[in-house]
Amino acid sequence: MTITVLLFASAREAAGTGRLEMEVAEGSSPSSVFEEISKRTPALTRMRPNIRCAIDQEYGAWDAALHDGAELAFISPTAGG
Amino acid sequence: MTITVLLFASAREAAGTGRLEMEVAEGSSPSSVFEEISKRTPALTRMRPNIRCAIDQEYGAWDAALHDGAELAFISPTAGG
Amino acid sequence: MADEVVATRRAADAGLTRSAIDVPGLMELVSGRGDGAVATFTGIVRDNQDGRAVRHLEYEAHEPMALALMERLANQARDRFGISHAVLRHRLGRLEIGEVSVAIAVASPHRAEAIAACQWLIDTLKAEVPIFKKEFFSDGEAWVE
Amino acid sequence: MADEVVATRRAADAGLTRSAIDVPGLMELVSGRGDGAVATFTGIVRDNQDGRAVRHLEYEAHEPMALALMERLANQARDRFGISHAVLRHRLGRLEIGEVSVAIAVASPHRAEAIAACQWLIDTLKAEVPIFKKEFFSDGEAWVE
Repeated sequence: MTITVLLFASAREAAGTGRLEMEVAEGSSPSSVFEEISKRTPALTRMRPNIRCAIDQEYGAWDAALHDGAELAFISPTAGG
Repeated sequence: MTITVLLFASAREAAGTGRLEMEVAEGSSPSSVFEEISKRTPALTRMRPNIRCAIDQEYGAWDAALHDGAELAFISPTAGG
Repeated sequence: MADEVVATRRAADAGLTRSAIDVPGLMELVSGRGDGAVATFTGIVRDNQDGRAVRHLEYEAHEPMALALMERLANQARDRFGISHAVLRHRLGRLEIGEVSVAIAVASPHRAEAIAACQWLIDTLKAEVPIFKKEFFSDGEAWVE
Repeated sequence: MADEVVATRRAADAGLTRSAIDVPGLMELVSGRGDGAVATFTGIVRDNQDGRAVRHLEYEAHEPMALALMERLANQARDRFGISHAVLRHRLGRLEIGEVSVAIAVASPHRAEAIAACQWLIDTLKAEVPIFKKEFFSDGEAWVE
């Protein structure tokens, strides 16, 4: 299935892009997708403890099941205000 | 000695004036002055529990000794804001 | 240092006025380049008091005492909360519905102190500063006491 | 009733913008005739971060998610604090020293709820809304993470 991955802030800069269209296996989770993109961008691995994931613009669990067409956003530490 | 008495809000309206120059005896206190003006304006008596006194623009005690030339303000309940 | 600050200030920390309070102007006035947070509180004349229709208000004050106390509160807020600067303005005389009766602006490097100081200032102003309010209804008038 | 309010509103409760935030305009927008209190919080770009000189900032966001969350916070503030109305604006892109990064305005019949809601809104916005800040110093740059 196809999902859209969004990255922000230092994670976006590390990956060199803020948006990836990815083909992932059925049963993929935010956790498995993050692992996948960390292979291409190892610097992401150490950021993981401070990142939250959001599925279709709602904060969600790292082991949630992704659906086809999902938007998966990796939310770096927020610093609005 | 001579003092200036200031009244505000409902106390001012009851007394018909916001400012009195008064000749008072040595040893007079805010309490004795309030009693004095209440004789002329009995309506003030029931307001007394809610009134604070200020001598020379500082909140003070009802039994404080007044000095010649003092400004004695009877501060009705405040409602700024 | 204290003299420097006073010298560059465009207006006093406390003020009583019979004309409209310029809230945006206060926000400009209060903040410096090291401040990351400005909190304000603005009191506005409501159209009702506990459901009874208000037509207008009148405020009076022991003016010199009120002004001195408001100046002192601005200084105390700096000491208690570690804020950079606080300014307070209160309107006197007749006010119509929707007009600003009081405005407080507080600037601080960080947000928590600014908001806490703003709250303390309006609470203390209401409780301590000798300002008096009369409400005018369609069928009468009453001091808020 | 809810429809009426929406119909008379001049702008949305939440907004992200790349141009200057009009704080006085927000204060006008937020308050109605039954409101006696308006509390605001304004975040301003400081000239330093822990003493290190800041030259400018850049904000980015997950824009649709941030906007939806800010709208939700405005509604939650109404439910939690019983306020009349809250509006939130956040700036994105490059900001210079002294510019407004965030503004929150809350209107309420009485003061305590307005101030409490304002504090909750800025705290929750900072913690939850996906907005990201990069600080530019004379000798480098860093995401605030």
